[in-house]
Amino acid sequence: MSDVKKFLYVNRKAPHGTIYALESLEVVLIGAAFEQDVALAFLDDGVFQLVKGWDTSELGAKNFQPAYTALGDYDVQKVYVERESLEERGLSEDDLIEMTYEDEDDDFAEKSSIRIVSREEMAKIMADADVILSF
Amino acid sequence: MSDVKKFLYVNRKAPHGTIYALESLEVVLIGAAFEQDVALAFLDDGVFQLVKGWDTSELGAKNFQPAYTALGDYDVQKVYVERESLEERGLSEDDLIEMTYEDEDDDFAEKSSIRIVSREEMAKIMADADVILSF
Amino acid sequence: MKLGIVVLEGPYQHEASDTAYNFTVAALEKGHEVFRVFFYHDGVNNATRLMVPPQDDRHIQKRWSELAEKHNLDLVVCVAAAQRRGILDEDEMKRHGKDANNIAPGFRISGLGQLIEAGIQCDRLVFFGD
Amino acid sequence: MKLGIVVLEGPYQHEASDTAYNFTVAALEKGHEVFRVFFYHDGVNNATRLMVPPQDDRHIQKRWSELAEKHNLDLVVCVAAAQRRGILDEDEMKRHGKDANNIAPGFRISGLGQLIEAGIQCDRLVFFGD
Amino acid sequence: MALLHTVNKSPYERNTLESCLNHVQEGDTVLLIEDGVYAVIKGGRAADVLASVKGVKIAALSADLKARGITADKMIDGVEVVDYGGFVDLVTSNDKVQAWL
Amino acid sequence: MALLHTVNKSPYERNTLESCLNHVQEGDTVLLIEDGVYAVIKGGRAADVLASVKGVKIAALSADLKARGITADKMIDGVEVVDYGGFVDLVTSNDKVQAWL
Repeated sequence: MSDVKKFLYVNRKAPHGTIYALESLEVVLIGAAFEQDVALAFLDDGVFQLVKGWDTSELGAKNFQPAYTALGDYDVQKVYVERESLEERGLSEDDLIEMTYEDEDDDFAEKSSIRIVSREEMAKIMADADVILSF
Repeated sequence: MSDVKKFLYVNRKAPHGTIYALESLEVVLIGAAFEQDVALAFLDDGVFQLVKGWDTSELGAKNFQPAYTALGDYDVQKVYVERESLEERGLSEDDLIEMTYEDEDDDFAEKSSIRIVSREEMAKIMADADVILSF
Repeated sequence: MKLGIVVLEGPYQHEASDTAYNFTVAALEKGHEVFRVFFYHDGVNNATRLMVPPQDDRHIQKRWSELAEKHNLDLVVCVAAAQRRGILDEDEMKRHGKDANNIAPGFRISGLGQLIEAGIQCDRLVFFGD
Repeated sequence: MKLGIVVLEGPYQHEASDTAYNFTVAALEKGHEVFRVFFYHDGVNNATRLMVPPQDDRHIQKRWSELAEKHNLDLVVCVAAAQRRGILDEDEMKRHGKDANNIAPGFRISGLGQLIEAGIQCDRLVFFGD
Repeated sequence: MALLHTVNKSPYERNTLESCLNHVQEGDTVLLIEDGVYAVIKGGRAADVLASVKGVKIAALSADLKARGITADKMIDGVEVVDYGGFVDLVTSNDKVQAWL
Repeated sequence: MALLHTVNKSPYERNTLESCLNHVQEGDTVLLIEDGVYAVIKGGRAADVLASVKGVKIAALSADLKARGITADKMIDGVEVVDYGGFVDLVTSNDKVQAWL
């Protein structure tokens, strides 16, 4: 049981409308301390979680977008975003926040964590995980 | 304010999956005592609320279907069910429970409360209400 | 105008509770009368005084209680929905032999008739839910 | 097998809470080990001992508590989610200066690490939510 | 007897907006709130549906647009942006409200 | 690495079943629970979608079918009805579970 497991967080819900996005993110932040192999998947309305430029002041709720950006500091390096989900919603990678990590194996070069994948690749990513946390 | 208002209860959700159907029904039962003009609308997944033959024993929850049948005793006489919603779901009027009331103006003859209406008619029923209670 | 407001979802889980609050504030600012805010389904969970949200986030119960105090609002929690979900005032606590209650200041527990009455009395009834 | 179960919705409002319970009972009957049931999001509301459902309906908290006692189950309520929603045990009550608590027997409040640990330790993790 | 319809669900997750638009009448107003505001994003599938509606006013709540990063340049034309006060005005200027929950 | 997919939403209200079916792989199992069981009704639009899936086992939870009055004669062919014990068996016989919430 000391082996490293592949944890995949599957995010399919829009932010703000329900707490699923925020409380899923809180699991990722805590989970980062456990030295497992962590990946995040964003598909369906989950891709809205990464759209940049949130301003929640008029809504009166907490703006938790900075926490996504900070995921790189928690050593989260794999963020899979489904292309078909973006396209259906009129979005492209340019609409998304920047998410980066420092690559230890490449002189700590700052690299993007976001990987746009096809629906077919997303299915394989799910199939390849050891544990799926579904939000 | 002593005038009678037209209350329309709009039911769009499937039973059991959430409590919306059950707690909406509880409002109708209480509301019946207030001598207003009451009508119920079932459209979208709300039509599943009227599908007969529920057996909730294996699920372990209360079977509240008898309360729909009892609505006639509470003087609820107008139950509008949208035809298009039924058809999309593979349902017809034969799949629904019987809902009846006694017509005071016709020697207390027992009549069906269920009126299958088109989407267009449903829109007019909404437009014609004074107060809409949306569940 | 006289407005009635219905909240069907609980705090933090759904935005409905926020929208209802922001709408109520705006209606009061516009000079309308808010006849009643009726909490039903999981909406009753807005009324617990035991919630302790993170300090950098809104306190959903407190802001309802404070709004009620400021504007003398009638915040009504449906008794049947509240019992199911464990929202009790002192009377309900005693009646059901429970050892604690959790209702917040400014909220009162009453029956579904209060919702129907709002429908009869108000010029507009606005629902917020899932 | 060793199973972990996650409940993300509250009692009565969503069927998720019923499905999780029925699944847990069936898993135990099949001889599997239920390593932990983790209550998160509105799932924490399953843990209040103040609920008083109608007598002809199921008592969702009681049946979890009884199942826990019978099978020595570990029912864990996420502390952050519980604070937001007003689910407190005696320690939490004191720590936040509240005057009441509402947690039911058999449930304990702990951190999100308990969910990750379940993911690491269990052969299968099953989510129930909205 | 004009109706205000509120839609609070993402059109990419639920059939709510579609069902609402199937039941609106000329002169009605549809107000997008909460996740319902995602329907206004230019180039999105739901925007085509919205754009095809005739004789109905479409509005969206500014607080929800801003919270989701949907700025004016990302929106289709023809949507009126209102704040909570504008939401209140829509409630009072229409005869009643149907919430498409 | 076979996956058990659980779908608990009505296919007439949400895109959940559709999204799930877009991500299943051969050898996977889709278990319909809660309002997800409405997909099996013969003559319904969602049933066509279900029937078109190949190489994937479709199951539905008996407790949820019964609670909703969906008897065997109302169901499309090819759906395996399981009880909660069968649900447990599907969890243990597949390598992991993805809940399409």
